[in-house]
Amino acid sequence: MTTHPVLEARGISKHYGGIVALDNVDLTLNEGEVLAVVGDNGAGKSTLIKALTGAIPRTSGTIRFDGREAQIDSPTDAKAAGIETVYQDLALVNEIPITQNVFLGREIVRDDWLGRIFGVLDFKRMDREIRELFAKLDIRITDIYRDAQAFSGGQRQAVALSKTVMFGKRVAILDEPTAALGVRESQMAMDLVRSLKDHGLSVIMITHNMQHVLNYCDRVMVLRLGRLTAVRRVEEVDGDTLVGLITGTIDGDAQDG
Amino acid sequence: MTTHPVLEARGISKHYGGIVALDNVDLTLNEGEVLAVVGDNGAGKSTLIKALTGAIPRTSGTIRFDGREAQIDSPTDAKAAGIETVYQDLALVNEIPITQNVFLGREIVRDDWLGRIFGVLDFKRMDREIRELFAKLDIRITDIYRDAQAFSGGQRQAVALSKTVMFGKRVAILDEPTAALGVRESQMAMDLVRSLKDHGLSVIMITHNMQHVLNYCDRVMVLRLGRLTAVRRVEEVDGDTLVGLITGTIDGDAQDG
Amino acid sequence: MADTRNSSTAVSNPGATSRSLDRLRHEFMQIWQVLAALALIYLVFFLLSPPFRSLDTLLSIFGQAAILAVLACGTTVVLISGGLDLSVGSIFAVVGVCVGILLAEMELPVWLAVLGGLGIGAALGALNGIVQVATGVPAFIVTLGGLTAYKGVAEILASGRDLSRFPDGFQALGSGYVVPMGIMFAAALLTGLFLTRTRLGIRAFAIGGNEEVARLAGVPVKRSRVCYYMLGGLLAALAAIMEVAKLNFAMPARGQSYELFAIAAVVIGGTSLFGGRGGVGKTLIGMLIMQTITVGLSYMGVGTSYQRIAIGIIIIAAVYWDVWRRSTR
Amino acid sequence: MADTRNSSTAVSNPGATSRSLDRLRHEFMQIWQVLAALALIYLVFFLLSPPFRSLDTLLSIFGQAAILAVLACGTTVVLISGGLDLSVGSIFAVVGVCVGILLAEMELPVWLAVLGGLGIGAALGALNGIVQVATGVPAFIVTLGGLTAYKGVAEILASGRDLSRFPDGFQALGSGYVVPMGIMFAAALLTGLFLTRTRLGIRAFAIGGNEEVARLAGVPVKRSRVCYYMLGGLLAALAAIMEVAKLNFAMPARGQSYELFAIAAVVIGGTSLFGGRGGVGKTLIGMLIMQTITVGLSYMGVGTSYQRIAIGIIIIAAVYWDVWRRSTR
Amino acid sequence: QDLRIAYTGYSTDNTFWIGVANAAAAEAEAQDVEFIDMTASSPDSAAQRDAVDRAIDMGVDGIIIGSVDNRAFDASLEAAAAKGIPVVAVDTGIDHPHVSSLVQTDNLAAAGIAGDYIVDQIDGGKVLILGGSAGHQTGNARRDGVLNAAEAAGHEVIFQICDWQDACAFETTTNFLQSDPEITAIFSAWDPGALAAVSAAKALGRLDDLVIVGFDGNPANLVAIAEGEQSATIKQDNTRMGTESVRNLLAVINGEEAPAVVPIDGILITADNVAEYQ
Ligand SMILES: Nc1ncnc2c1ncn2[C@@H]1O[C@H](COP(=O)(O)OP(=O)(O)OP(=O)(O)O)[C@@H](O)[C@H]1O
Ligand SMILES: Nc1ncnc2c1ncn2[C@@H]1O[C@H](COP(=O)(O)OP(=O)(O)OP(=O)(O)O)[C@@H](O)[C@H]1O
Ligand SMILES: [Mg+2]
Ligand SMILES: [Mg+2]
Repeated sequence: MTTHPVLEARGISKHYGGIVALDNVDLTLNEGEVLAVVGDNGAGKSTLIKALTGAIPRTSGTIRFDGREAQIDSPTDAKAAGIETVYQDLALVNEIPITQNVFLGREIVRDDWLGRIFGVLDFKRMDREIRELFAKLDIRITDIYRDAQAFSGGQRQAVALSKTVMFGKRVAILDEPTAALGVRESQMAMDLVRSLKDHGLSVIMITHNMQHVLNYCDRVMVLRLGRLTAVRRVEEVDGDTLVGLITGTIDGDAQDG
Repeated sequence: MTTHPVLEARGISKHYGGIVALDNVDLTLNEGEVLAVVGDNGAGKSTLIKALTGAIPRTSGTIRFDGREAQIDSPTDAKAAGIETVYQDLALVNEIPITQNVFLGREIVRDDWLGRIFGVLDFKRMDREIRELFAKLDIRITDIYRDAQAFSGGQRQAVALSKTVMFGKRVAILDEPTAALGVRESQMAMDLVRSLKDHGLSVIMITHNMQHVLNYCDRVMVLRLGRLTAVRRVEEVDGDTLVGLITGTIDGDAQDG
Repeated sequence: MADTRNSSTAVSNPGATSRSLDRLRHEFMQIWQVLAALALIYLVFFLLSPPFRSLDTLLSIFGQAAILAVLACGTTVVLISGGLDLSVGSIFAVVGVCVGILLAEMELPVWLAVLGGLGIGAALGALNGIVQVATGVPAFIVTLGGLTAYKGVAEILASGRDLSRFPDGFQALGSGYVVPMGIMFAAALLTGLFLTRTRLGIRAFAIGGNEEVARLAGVPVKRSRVCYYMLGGLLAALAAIMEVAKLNFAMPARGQSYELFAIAAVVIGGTSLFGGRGGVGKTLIGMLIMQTITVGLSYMGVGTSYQRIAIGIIIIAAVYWDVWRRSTR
Repeated sequence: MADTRNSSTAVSNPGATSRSLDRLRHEFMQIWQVLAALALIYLVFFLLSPPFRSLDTLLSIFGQAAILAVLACGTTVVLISGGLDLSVGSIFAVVGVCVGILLAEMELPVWLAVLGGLGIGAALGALNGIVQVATGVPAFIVTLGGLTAYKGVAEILASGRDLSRFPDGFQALGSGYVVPMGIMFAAALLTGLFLTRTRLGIRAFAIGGNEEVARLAGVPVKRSRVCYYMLGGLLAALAAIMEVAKLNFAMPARGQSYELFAIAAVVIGGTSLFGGRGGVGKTLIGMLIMQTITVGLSYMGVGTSYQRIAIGIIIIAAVYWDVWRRSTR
Repeated sequence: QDLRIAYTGYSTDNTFWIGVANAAAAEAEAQDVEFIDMTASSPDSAAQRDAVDRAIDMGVDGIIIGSVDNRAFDASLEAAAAKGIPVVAVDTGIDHPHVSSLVQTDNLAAAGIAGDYIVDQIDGGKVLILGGSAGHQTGNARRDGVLNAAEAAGHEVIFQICDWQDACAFETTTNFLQSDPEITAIFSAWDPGALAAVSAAKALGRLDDLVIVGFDGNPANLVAIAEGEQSATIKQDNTRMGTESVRNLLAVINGEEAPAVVPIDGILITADNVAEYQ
């Protein structure tokens, strides 16, 4: 594992009217690492990754990708840069089939005039790619034409995570991938997260589960009331320290810049 | 702690069309205990408590309360019996103030003809009772006229739990009271759960958090694919055993009847 | 006058008196901006058009707004509870014809005819609600069906009848400015008190906000919903009675598109289309805004076609203003 | 013909051919029940009314349904994408008058006038969409404003003009059964292919299902939404052109309440009012059901008022059937 | 003298009434008085009643009412009388002492002419009447004129409400022509409806054996009559209606004598005399 940074964010702030949801936060994601983001409810974790990926406009802050200044102002920009995100509660559209969910926003059109002029889709190719992907990731969903809502929470999360493998060339960002999942589904999901690394991705993961931080992540950053309060290598902390940092009973003066 | 049962459910089943969400489940809640219900996503936990409290019609099954046959066919019946429930994701109405949320469905009308004939409300009394309740439970919310959505997840859960103290004469049922809560908020919520016992309530709590089961509960029942697979005293199990029971790698042949 | 939302500046001193005051102040804070818009619009016409400056004009704005305002009070309740009634225009037509029959053909005393009309309106409104809660069909569809079917009923009832020339005592209900204005304010005040001070009323906000939470909390959602639709029908009937009294004849083609005007007034006032929020005070002001613009433009000699364009733009602009205001604070 | 929902009996053998077949079979499964209802209704009138039994009658049902069916295809797309356009009736009126002016007053060649009309309809539809995405005002309000404002525009444009007597080539677009039926099937087929086979089309389901998820997935939600409204306006314009051609004169009072009939047909067919689900094939059948009932009843000498009552009940019953079907499987 | 008069006609979406309003406006301009047209865009008696009240509030010098329904104005006319604002009626009389003059077109009588013409043209069969909105005064009078004549002559009459909607006229005509071969004549209470009936009959190839009569005398219908598609229409001289009503009102304002009633009879226009009116 190198320490070459893939994604560097500096001075990210987000104000909602008078509310400061995020206050001058720095973030560094190194090549091939899994970075955990933890913090209380409302600490600004989701806001941070939304601001990073252009899902919401930043009030201030700059982003560097692969060492160069990057203009990431919309989800499309982020995807173009190779950053794939699974947002909290906003991963799949219930009403449409798994196939269309996976390719949503990046449907493959036919390689002829029909595709070029009218955007006629190449269903064959999309279906094939999905089957290959699911086979590679050992996701056991055969009925890929069923609507997303027909699947269990674990299966849905697996599908969402598979998108990061399919499209995330460089970075996968996951907002609470195991929230509301049962013990076994959580296990499955975290195994997938681990395998993202094997597929060459750097990962940012938000979680409330300290066990997952300690078992699956390389570094952890702690947000509190919209500010970055600490960044630690996972080897340096234990669960109690993390909880202390999160709740503020322990002062953590590390900055990630 | 006595072992006198407050609530006994026998042979509860719930079918959705062809889907068997709940298959012949027995449940016994003893006076003054905290009973955990655990299981994978879709195991039927929420369905079980909804069937218990009349929120959904049961396909079959009987319920005894305080040793007598009880007719609990609607949330109102359950409340009348002294059973107060906090449903998963369905605890508060975002659009209305905390005051109205707490008394929703049980508003206090004025003690005069206006109240009796037109249902004119006694705001004074409701406000006073809420302030007393929050003081008693050490919930620090002063602006009780603000809409529920203005509050954090932890505060909202605290308000929802406070309803069980205010109205739950006998039994409190909680569906994942700490899901999506941060570490500190979870702590606060679980402390409230513990204090329910001090207020003389018996508690049924659904959770995915094995730590909470082991630290806060007296007994635990495990559901799997809609069936009851095991009931254990918490002293008899550890986390790994529970996970084994939940995922089915360990067979648990206990019936709770 | 009636709004249960409280602003975010919270009280720190508990106690009942301060609560009531606080509540009033917040309600006023909610309303004052819409009120300011109304005042501004009035002022513009006041400056532009000399004949607009008379007291009679001001009174006539109120008088002409009265009928639709009464109807819109009912719409407000239904929308707050998360419902929608597209059929109130047709209920309006049925009630108008029925009251005409009761008065002109059956020659019932005025009070009995009025009661009869109100009862029919309430019954038709309740029917909308009952069909919805019993079948689970969405409000849009049930009341679209009602819109069509009730219109047919009104036509059948009226066919071959000349329903006109009603007793003076009845005509008084719709004549001049005083009585219609009085009825309008009374209806708004009572509806406002209902929504803010009674059990059934405040539950409308909860049901509109999240029906399932309300049900699980023990609120008899279905029964309550039927009541709100019934109230909507009752107020539509009252409006119909006022119009029949004003015109002194009844015919089934009345009330067309009134549901849309009522909804427009409600949303211009700032009540949410999606339930859980709003109040009748705002609706009253919304209706007065629409009426002031209509009257003002016609005083300035602007034709009705151009008025339509203006009203269309105002509807969108008013809601945009509301959306924008919420997004920036 | 156009429905992306797949039934829950999933395929086990992957591969493209089986997928297409499977897809077709599922689409048919979705449609057959509505089709059966249509057949049943047709049969009832066939048995009850001797003159109903002719081929001409059958053709004229199609011919009469054609105009509203074309309009309803656009409504289907807009509803699937989670939108709502109450103003299509008024767009219909504006386009009718404009085409009348282009033909009768400016004496443009037919193809140019038709293109002009389609362009105006598409522009007005797009305007509805643009105002929505730019302001964030809900569709109900924006298109209620459009309903009012565009009506005013149609009246102003038509005022003082005699718009009639169009060239034969133009009249052919609305005359007889063959051409209107042809246009109807072509419009439905193309819309169906758009919805099921193109990128922009299938995205309508995603946007209607969950707009925020679609946005975060990189779908240009605003731009797409404008396209759906534009298509809705375009098809409304096509319908208006067909009606002007059929009647051979243009008037601004056309198209009133057509939006409601179109919505009724869409939901009778089984498309969701709340977005994310549906298809134009169903809409076509829904419109044919309404038309068969109207024609059948008038063949049996049932008056317009009673027809209204019947249609109102059918609308509710059709959706109830759909609700009931879903709840029991 | 700086006079302002208000005018409220039937509606602005009706060719016939646009003609009345234009003629009245022209006459007012000729006489150098300000003319305020307060007509609502569609026939709406409540809107018209409001418009009259508004004119009274504005303190105009006189009001012309071409009523959607003449029963709506009692209270307004009391107010006008109290303020001394003269009111004249056009088209339909208003039964109130304050209405000092009427330029009258009797819809019932005029439709009677149409009815007699139809009876004269057909020898047997049924008459289909396409009506306006249910309970509408003008529409009902026109219906009754034809209905009375046809029934007196022993014809069966079918009446269908069409809400003044042209598309409805087309569809209704189609359906009845197909389901009932005995229909020999169609009367539409408004001229565009007659045009729609013509289009429908043409589409079915039944135009030649049908008598189609409209009402109003719109230019497009006159063309249709000249070409032998539509059989007849009833024209009421809308230009004269507008001009005379303004003249009468100004006379009353100036304290001069105005005729109590100026009758304007319906004129039957057929292929024979259509050229005179085009
Ligand atoms: N659209 C918005 N308007 C106003 N405030 C907002 C908005 N979205 C988020 N906030 C505020 O920003 C703060 C941070 O919210 P955020 O969702 O990022 O928290 P989080 O750390 O993800 O919490 P959780 O663990 O509950 O997901 C909160 O105080 C929240 O109320
Ligand atoms: N309304 C419904 N219609 C059909 N099936 C349903 C319905 N509600 C629940 N189910 C099914 O019943 C089963 C049990 O669901 P339930 O919500 O009780 O699970 P749970 O144990 O609470 O899961 P979680 O931990 O995710 O909350 C699931 O398979 C679910 O798909
Ligand atoms: Mg979050
Ligand atoms: Mg659950």
